[in-house]
Amino acid sequence: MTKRRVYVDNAATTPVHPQVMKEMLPYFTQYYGNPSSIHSFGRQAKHAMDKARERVAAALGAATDEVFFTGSGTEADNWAVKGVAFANKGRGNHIITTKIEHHALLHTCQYLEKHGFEVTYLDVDEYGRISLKQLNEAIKDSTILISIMFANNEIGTIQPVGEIARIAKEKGIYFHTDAVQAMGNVKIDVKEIGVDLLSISAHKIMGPKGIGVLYIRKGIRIDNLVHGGAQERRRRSGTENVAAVVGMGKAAQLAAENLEQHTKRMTSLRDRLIDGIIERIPHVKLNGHPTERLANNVNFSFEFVEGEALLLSLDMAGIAASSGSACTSGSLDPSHVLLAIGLSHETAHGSLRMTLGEANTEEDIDYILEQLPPIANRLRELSPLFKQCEGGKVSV
Amino acid sequence: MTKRRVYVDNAATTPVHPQVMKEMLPYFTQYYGNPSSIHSFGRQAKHAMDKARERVAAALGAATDEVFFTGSGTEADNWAVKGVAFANKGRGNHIITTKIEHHALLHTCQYLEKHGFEVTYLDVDEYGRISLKQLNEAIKDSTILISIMFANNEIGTIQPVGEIARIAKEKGIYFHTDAVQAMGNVKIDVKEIGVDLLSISAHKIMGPKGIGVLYIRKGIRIDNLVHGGAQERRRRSGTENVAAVVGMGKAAQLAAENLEQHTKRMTSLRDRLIDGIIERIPHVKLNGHPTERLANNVNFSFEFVEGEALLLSLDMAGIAASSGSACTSGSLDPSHVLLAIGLSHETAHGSLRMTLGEANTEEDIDYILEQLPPIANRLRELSPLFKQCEGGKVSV
Amino acid sequence: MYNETVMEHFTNPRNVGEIEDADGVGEVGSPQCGDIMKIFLRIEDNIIKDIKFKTFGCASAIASSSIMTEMVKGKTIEEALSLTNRDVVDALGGLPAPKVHCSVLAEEAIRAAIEDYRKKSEGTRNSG
Amino acid sequence: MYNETVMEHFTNPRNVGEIEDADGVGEVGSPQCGDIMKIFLRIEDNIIKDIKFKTFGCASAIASSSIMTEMVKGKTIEEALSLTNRDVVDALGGLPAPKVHCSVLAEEAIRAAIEDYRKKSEGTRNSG
Ligand SMILES: Cc1ncc(COP(=O)(O)O)c(C=O)c1O
Ligand SMILES: Cc1ncc(COP(=O)(O)O)c(C=O)c1O
Repeated sequence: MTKRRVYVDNAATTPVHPQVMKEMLPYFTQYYGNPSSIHSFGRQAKHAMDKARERVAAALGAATDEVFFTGSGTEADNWAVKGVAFANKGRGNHIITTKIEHHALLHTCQYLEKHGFEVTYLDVDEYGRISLKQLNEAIKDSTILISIMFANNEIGTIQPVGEIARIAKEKGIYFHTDAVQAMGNVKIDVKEIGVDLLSISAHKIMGPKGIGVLYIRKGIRIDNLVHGGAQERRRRSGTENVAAVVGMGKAAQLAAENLEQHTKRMTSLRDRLIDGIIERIPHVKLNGHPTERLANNVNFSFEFVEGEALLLSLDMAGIAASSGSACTSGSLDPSHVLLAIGLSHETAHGSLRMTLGEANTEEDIDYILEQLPPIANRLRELSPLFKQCEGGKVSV
Repeated sequence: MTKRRVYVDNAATTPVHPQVMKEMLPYFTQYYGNPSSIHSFGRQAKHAMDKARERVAAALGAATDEVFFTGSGTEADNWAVKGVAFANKGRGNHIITTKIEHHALLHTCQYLEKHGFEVTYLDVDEYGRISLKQLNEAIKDSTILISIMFANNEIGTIQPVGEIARIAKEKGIYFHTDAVQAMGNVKIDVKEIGVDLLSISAHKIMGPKGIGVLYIRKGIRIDNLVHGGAQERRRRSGTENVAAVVGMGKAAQLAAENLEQHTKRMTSLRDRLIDGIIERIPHVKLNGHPTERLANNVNFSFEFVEGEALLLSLDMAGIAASSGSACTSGSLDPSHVLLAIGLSHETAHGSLRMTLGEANTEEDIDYILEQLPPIANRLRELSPLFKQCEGGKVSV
Repeated sequence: MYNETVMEHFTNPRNVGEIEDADGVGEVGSPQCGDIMKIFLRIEDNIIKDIKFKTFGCASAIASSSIMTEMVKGKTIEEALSLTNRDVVDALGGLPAPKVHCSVLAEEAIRAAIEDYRKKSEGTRNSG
Repeated sequence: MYNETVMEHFTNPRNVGEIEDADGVGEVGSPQCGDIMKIFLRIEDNIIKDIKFKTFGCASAIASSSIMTEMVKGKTIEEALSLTNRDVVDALGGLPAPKVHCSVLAEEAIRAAIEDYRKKSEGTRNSG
């Protein structure tokens, strides 16, 4: 009997969609030309790039010349923030972001703080939402950039990006949003939102790893991050990663086309999982917003147990989940996002994130609901923080 | 009859080697985990990364913890130069490089000049070699970095990197070399050379596009270029591009293993092509060094004709070549490298680069030698710069 | 990430539980750090007759607790005190670098429990 | 990169060559810029009876030269002077943005040749 394997870590990364793979494949060994070359091999590659750029533009509601391919979501975030900061430092040195951004944003901001910039990190409420009032109050004459993520990678909370964009526009401040997790799970139309810069990453939407996109609204003043050849209209250098660009194009197209159907299915699976856990396991707390949350995000704190132990036990049962962001699960610190929504250190340590994807089924959910309670129970019995009362009732 | 297609633009990019492709493939759809995840999907990916890193380390003579994966050769170059510059600006602000570097280096240096750094661009002789004497004279107390390419991408000239490393070491200055074109064509052993930082790119050695490596000798002070998650031992953030990393590992292994046999074959094809052109076509000039040149590089100037017209005509005959670097062929300026070796503008405009690869055969060379003379002849007849004498003899 | 020995001790930890009226109890770590180890000792004639643990923490913390209890069970107090975190790591066949502190916690936990026993028995001696 | 019309004119350029003792010769561009266009005119009764060109330059320079010679052949001098680079681009069915300067060169070349013809014929008139 092969063990069941249930992958519910789709916020960390996703498998490449078969249709995406199929379109990428010829660009490794057959149409391998460099798009900058003028011969037929190069023109084939260039043509594929153009088509992919059109698809991404269509998926985001952008113009094709506002779409710039990067080497990752992280690079898109770095570029947006450093590029705007350095290009506009004549106008001011103040940046506003939040305490719950991805490290790609936070560590970039910390780096800028070392180079003469001032950064305000907005608080969030217990559900992970920023306060528009606090945002308004944080704005100064020297504010040149607001960067607030569209949806959080750990707890799935969605921010009011449209209203943030309005505030930013009113004050003449650039607004960037990290939409890496939102893409595919929320409708994104850059013009409707009114955002100036927006980052996405292919590997979160069944595209390949190592390719991102930065949407840059026409007219934005931004420095380059990676200097060199004339690729991406002289704004992002390096031989184009044609196969990955093709993959990003197809993945973005599928994400936009399937959005409604996908989120409907994810929401139903998500709620089955959330309800099932609350029913079966005492002393759990749903992290994130009850309604303004990504359709595929489930994040619980399990009191008295530590997340890694939970993860490894689930892994032995074939269930791949995460404890906080993919990037923090290797670290020892509890997630900055969970602390920002007010969890105690020990509760933050006991968090479990399950992020659903295309491949998941109701059977997967039921399997998790069958495996998870005894695992939580065993670890709680090992825990000195937890005492089981004799009558089978649970107390602390 | 299908037209013969002869790809001789391997310095622009190469097809992915079937063995490389085979090893990469499972990491898109099967072993798709995020290497930072601790579950089995993540561990599979992590394991693949480790193996690839060992292969690259072995191919370069480096330790595994001196190998850092980047999103391209361009990013590796940007990181090396900006990272060392910003991390060591307390010690000095002077950088030495050459006039014939790739744009990834040159534009990075120009960017640094805008940010308070001073850059010396060394001349090269008519063959494209720097003078060690001039290098020595250029060194000042404020010099913190020497960055000189291992081998040039346009004319294939190889620099005396070992001697440059000795000079740098003597003066306590970091030495970086862009070995993107050297890899696979020249033996590279970072310890033997004594280099501090070295860049390579997979797509030049039959690996995938969008993946590079920066070798950073242990103990080098260098800032990050891309900030975010804890990947690459906290030095280069972004979800690891596992499939591409696996591809880079295999490509580097093959490049190192097949080096001797490969360069022997390339040299023989190269010399057949060089000799054949000189025999068949008057008024041509071989650009680059007669002996200290990459085994796969052929670069000629054809007097009286313009490079793009030559390229397009060859392309119509199924031959894919280049006129200068892949990055400049889209531009209107004549190659900075050809000007640096002293060519006039019009001679620089008439340059043709053919860079051989694994797939090329003697039949390919003979096909080129058959197609090229009438093409050059036709364009010369179109050219007001060229007058054919009646006796069939050629004069200007 | 973890070797088989670690995973085996994590999956089937030895000596889990509490000892009522233990002769010595030690608790180290803190919930903030994500690790708490609590050790219960039954000591007779200077020998660790029984030992139990409860641990809140990651797999390596649980495995370190488990193997440590096996290593000191039946040993004299002095032998138990000579146990170092290196011994724990070695017995586990190695731990990933960022997890070595779990073995330190195991060393500290047994020391804390023995100290508690000594304090208690001094108290007994003094009052007896 | 180039459309079929451009490629066709590049591959089979019309009116290549020189005219001995031409009535007007115009040369524009420079080798530094990578483009030189040289136009030879035979003019009778204010009409361009024959035209030839030689061009050193890229495919679009050659195609622009070729199509321009076709467009002005048989036309009056005034008609030829009214030709703009836009007309050349349109006749070619479009050129990539960085190549539009080639069509400008074609416009300048025919103007230069006509100017040379006028100067020469003035000279002839004056001396005749
Ligand atoms: C010498 C040299 N350096 C750097 C690069 C840039 O590498 P990549 O295309 O991977 O960004 C290239 C190729 O484009 C090159 O030839
Ligand atoms: C919200 C968010 N931003 C940025 C990133 C970084 O994207 P990438 O892994 O493509 O660098 C991630 C994922 O890691 C993310 O979840």
